[in-house]
Formats: sequence, structure tokens, C-alpha cells
Amino acid sequence: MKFGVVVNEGPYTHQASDSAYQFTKEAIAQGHEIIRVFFYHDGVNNGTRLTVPPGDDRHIQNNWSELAKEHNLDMVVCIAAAQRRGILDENEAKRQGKDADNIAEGFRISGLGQLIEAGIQADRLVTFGD
Amino acid sequence: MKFGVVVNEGPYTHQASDSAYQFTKEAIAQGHEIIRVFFYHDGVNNGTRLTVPPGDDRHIQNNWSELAKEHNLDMVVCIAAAQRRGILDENEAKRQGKDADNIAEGFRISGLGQLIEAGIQADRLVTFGD
Amino acid sequence: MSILHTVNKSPFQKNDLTSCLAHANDDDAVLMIEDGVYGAIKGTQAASQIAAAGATVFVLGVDLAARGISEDKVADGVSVVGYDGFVKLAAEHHAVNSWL
Amino acid sequence: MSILHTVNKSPFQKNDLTSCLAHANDDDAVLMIEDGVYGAIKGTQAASQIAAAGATVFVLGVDLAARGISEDKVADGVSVVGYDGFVKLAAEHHAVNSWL
Amino acid sequence: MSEDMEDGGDIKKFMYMNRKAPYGTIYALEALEVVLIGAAFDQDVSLAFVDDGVFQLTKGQDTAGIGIKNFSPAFKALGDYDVTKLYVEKESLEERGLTADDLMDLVYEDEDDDWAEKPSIRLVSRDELKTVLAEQDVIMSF
Amino acid sequence: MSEDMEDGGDIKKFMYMNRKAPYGTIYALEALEVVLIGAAFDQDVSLAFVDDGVFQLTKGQDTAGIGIKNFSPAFKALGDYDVTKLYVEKESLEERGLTADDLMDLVYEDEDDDWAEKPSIRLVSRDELKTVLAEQDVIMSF
Repeated sequence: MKFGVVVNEGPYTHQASDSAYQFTKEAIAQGHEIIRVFFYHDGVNNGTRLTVPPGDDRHIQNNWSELAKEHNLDMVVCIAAAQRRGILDENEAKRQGKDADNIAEGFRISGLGQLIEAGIQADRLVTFGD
Repeated sequence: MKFGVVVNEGPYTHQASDSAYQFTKEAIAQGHEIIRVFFYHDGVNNGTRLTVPPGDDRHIQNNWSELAKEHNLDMVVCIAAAQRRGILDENEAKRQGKDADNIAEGFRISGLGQLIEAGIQADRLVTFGD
Repeated sequence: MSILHTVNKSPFQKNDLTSCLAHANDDDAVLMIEDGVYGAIKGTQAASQIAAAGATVFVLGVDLAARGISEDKVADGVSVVGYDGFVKLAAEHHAVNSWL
Repeated sequence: MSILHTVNKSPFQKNDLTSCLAHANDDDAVLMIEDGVYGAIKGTQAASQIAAAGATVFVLGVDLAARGISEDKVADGVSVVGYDGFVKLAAEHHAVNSWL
Repeated sequence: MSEDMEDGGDIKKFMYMNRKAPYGTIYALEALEVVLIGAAFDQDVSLAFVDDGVFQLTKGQDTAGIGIKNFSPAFKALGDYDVTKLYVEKESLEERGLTADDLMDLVYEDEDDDWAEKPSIRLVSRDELKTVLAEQDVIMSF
Repeated sequence: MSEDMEDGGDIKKFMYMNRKAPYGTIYALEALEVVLIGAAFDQDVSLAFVDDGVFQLTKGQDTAGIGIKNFSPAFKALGDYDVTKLYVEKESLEERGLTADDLMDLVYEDEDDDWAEKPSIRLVSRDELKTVLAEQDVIMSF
């Protein structure tokens, strides 16, 4: 079965990203296809490579990036939500005249249409948030 | 009277930062002293210079940076909360081996002791959050 | 010594106003801000709780206006203040307790 | 067509479980996750609401364990499942409605 | 299943569940942004306003005093995007001391009825809304 | 005013209000981080556990299945930091189907009583807690 997963909160502050990660791993383990993980609202903050969590805690961004690499996941950060919150890739940084970018490996920035498309193409869309 | 202000949520997602900004401006207008604005939890996300909000909306980080410049405000971002969430200054970025930083003008990164100190030194500590 | 309590969440979806009113002393003040201002609407369960409370209750007018709640909808016994009133209430009370 | 509802917030502080149960049809399933798992504790107001509901109610065991709520504290009529059960429930129902 | 193979694609029933008040948090605004983008995809779209979500539709919103953009006028554009089914739950209104008169006038022009102007807001009971929810293929929650 | 001029500085009464459950959100953990840092400042510190805050103190927390660090053992260190007043509201416990037996054993050694081991948790009624709140100089809410 085709699943789409939506993450609406940032890392650490809410459990949403952790729950979405566990759900995604288990769905893959059961042989389902994850057609997209879409990061919206504060969820875009999962996609920064600048986090430095304490050494004895989980590294949420690394976990997502590694899962994406292993299973070829399509992880999309909403561009409008990302601009409001300061998540940029190299192109966006240039276009906006910013002197740095912070997107992490495995995440790509794209439009809200990708969320709608996930809703259309997936058999189930599962949302994690606050 | 001496006020300390605490901001516990990031920009745009919750009204907390807007309310804290309005409160701080009004307190200054009434002749009170703002001894510190402390950004904790997701509040640290107010201190990134990479946000690009829509042109017809307020620019929360710029508003804080300008208010700080005008009134010499001490705006402190909690280091532990900032590391978890990917807010770094140049020194921190170097120390953590990160290739970029994102702190905005007028914000400085420091420890939680600065929050306790604000509680001790201020006549009133006012917290905005979720 | 009296406390200024602030409540910033809707009483229809969250228990913060209820808990705040239950923990406020009679000489305390309660100020509803942000989504908390919906607690000021008359004729609701929240308005009944406010009427029964000992503390003095205020609501931030600019947050009411933002949400399209006109002042003639505000329950009796709730005073509308601006940010100037918010700062004054904070100064007049010994401490501020934010019900987050 | 039946829906899987998820509830992730404590019923003691927020109305999400109450509203979810009021909007669920009898052939729907409700899964409590994250802070929502506190709704599974027996002898509470939330447990009474669950007992009165038509939908079938589940709770995520790993979120219970994280919070120190042992399974002998779980109300009758609430089934404990793991993430494997969560994925299966999502697959078995026609759509998933997250009560955020 | 509400599937329709014309135009070579499926048409799904999309429901946007709005349960949060505006301004205190950004969810209402960012939900509306999804609806506006989603309107281009030719799906069968409905919005539900339940619990504090009904506060999104109050008339007379004036945000000048809090420095945040007033996005309520954008609801008036929904009709032009063929988003014409806004279910508002009566019980949620009543609990909050509101009536339908407190809400904005939202209308659309019905192309199947000589472009007659019709109300987009459909006041429904909780039981009626439960029936609508059961028919949906995709539910996005905000 | 609880001011005390000995040691040349004021001692203020600091109250940390805990009203949120652990793990679902980070507030409980980051509140504890403030308390631990604050312990170095020699103020008169109390913690209150009200509403869902009482869930922070349950015993037997095991987070292995959700991949989040279990921080509940850190509460046991509070006594060593001279943080010895943890007010737990009875009404909040009862509403949640809990009793004091469901909470961790938290103790401190009383230096004024020959280092006798004493319980840090003080079960109080809502009315008793109201009295404690009225005495505070600084209230930090989480």
C-alpha cells in the first residue's frame, strides 16, 4: 500500500517528528511504500543541518537523513513555511540574498502542491503534529 | 520598574513572540527598564537571520533586532535550546564543526543562568509562550 | 501579595482558564490574551466560570478586535484593557504567572 | 467507509479526545498516541467517555511505557497495540484523521 | 469509493478539518494556503470548521492592534477557486456564544444554475458532519 | 516580601510551575534544565506539579520504544542540588486516576536534622497550593 506521511512540528519540541519517524520505519518494514514525507508548519525545522542535540539523546535530523538514504525516501520541505522560519537551500539563499543556507542532506524544498499530490497518489495520508 | 521578558515559542507559529514584542515596546514607552529578553524553548528560532516572511506580513526577527538597536536591549538566546534546534553563532558553528551559522543581529547566545539572573534582578518577569 | 495571571488559550479547547481561575486568589487579577480572549464571550460556560471566580478578570482589547469579537459580546464583569493596561497590571502585582 | 482517528493530546488538559469520540462513527477506530495515551487510564472521566463511545479504541503501548503507565492501569475496552498495529490500523481503514 | 476515471485521473474527496482559532497560532492561515494551492488540482474539496475552527470565519476581524496580517478576506476568494463547501458545525458555534450572523458572508456563483450567487457556508449538526466525514478519501487536519 | 539581606544579596522565592506531561512536548525536560542550573543561584526554590505536570513524576518510565531519552531519573538528583520542595497537587493526581504510590520516591538529606533522609514530594490540596503561590516572588511557567 502507498503511504504519505506529513510532519507538522519541529524536532524535539513536540513528539510529532519522532512518532512520524517510527511510523515510517514500521510501514517500510511491513513492505509498504512511502511515496513522500512532507514537512509543513514548524515541521520544516526538521530539515536544518545545524542542530547539535546532546550526545546522549537521539539526533532527529540525522535519523531522517539516514532513513531517506537507505530507502530512497522523498522528503519535501514546504517552501512557504520554510521561508517564514528560516530554512533555506543554496538556491533559495542566493535568490533571497541571504549569506548562508541550512538545509540538511536528503531534504528538498518544494511547493505545497507536493502535499496535495501526496494526498492524491497515496492510499493513506497520515499526519503527525500538535 | 525593571522588567524581564521571556519568549518561549518561535516566530509566526505562535503569537507569543508578537505579544512579547508589543509588551516590551509598551513597557519601554511607559518608562520601564527591560533588563533582558530571554529566548527559550522554540523561542530561540526568533534569532535566525534566514527568515523570509511574505512581503505583506510583519518581519518578526527584524522587529526585534531594530527594537534592540534602538533601546540597547539585551536579547539572549539559550545555548542548550539553540543547539537542539539549529541556531548557532559564528563561534558555536566553529566549535561544533558546522559550516554555517544563522544568528541575527542583536541576539547573543548564552546560558540558562541568564534567565535565572533576569528572574533575580527584574522586579517582574513576564513569560510569553504556548 | 497578589499575582497577575495571564491566560492565552481558548477555554473551549483547553483547560488553562479553568485551572487558572481555580488557583487564583481573590486579590489576584487574570488577564486573557491571544486566543485566551475567547473566554470573554458572554453566555458561555467560560463566562459562568469567570462570574463565579473571586479574582478580577481583564481581557486584551486588541486581541479581541483581531478575532472579530466586538466589545458588546464581552461578558459583564470582564474589563477590556490595552497593552498599556497589561503593562500596568504587571507592575501593580507582585508577580506574573503565565498559564502556558 | 471507516476512518482511523488518532488523538495525541492529554484528555485532562485538551478537548481533542472528547471531540474525536463525538465525531467518530461506530465502525471507526480511535488510536491514542503520544500524550493522548493518558486517556487510557482507568477510573477517569476520559475512560467513561471511551466506554460510552461506539468506536473501537486502541492505545499505543510504547507511549504508555514511556510515561510509566503500566498496562494494568489501562481501562477495559481499550486495546494496546505497537507501531506494527498502528500501521495495520491505518491500512485497514479508508482514511486517517489526526485530531491535532 | 468516490473515484472517477474521467480526464484519466481519480477524483478524491479531500476534507480540510479546521479546529483551531486564527492568530494565536498559524495553523489556520497555513491551512488556508494549502486549500488555495489544492484548488488547482480538481479534486472534490470540502472544509469543516469544528471546535475553535469556527472562530476563523468571524466577521469584522481587525488585526491592526496586534501587528499581524488579517487573512480573513482570503476566505472570500474561495468561491472563485471553486471551493464552495464550507461545513460549519452548529454545536461548536453554540458552545462559543456565536450564531451564523457572527460569520462572514461567503458565497460562490453556481455555474450549474446560471451563475446564481449561493452561500458557501453550510450549517450542519454534529451528526450531519459525521456522515460527511465518513465519505472522505483524504482528511487533512489543522 | 521575602527579601533577605544576608550574604549581601536578596533571596527570592522562585516557583517553577509544571503543568505539562513529559515526552509529548519538551517543556518538562527543558523546565528541569532550568531548575538544575537555577539551583546554583542560592534562591528559595519550589516546584509545583499541577494538571498534567503530575505525570512528570510517575515511576517506571521506559522510553526505549519511542527513541527519546528518559529524563525522569534526573528528578532524583534534585535533592543533591538542595531543591527539596516539590508540591504535587492532590486534585490533579485524583482526576488522572493516580495516587502518590504511582510517583517516584524523591528524597533529600536534611542538613538541619543530622542529614536525615526526608521526602521531597509534598502532597498538597489546591487550596494549600494557592497559599504557596501567593508567597512567590518569581513564577516560571512551563
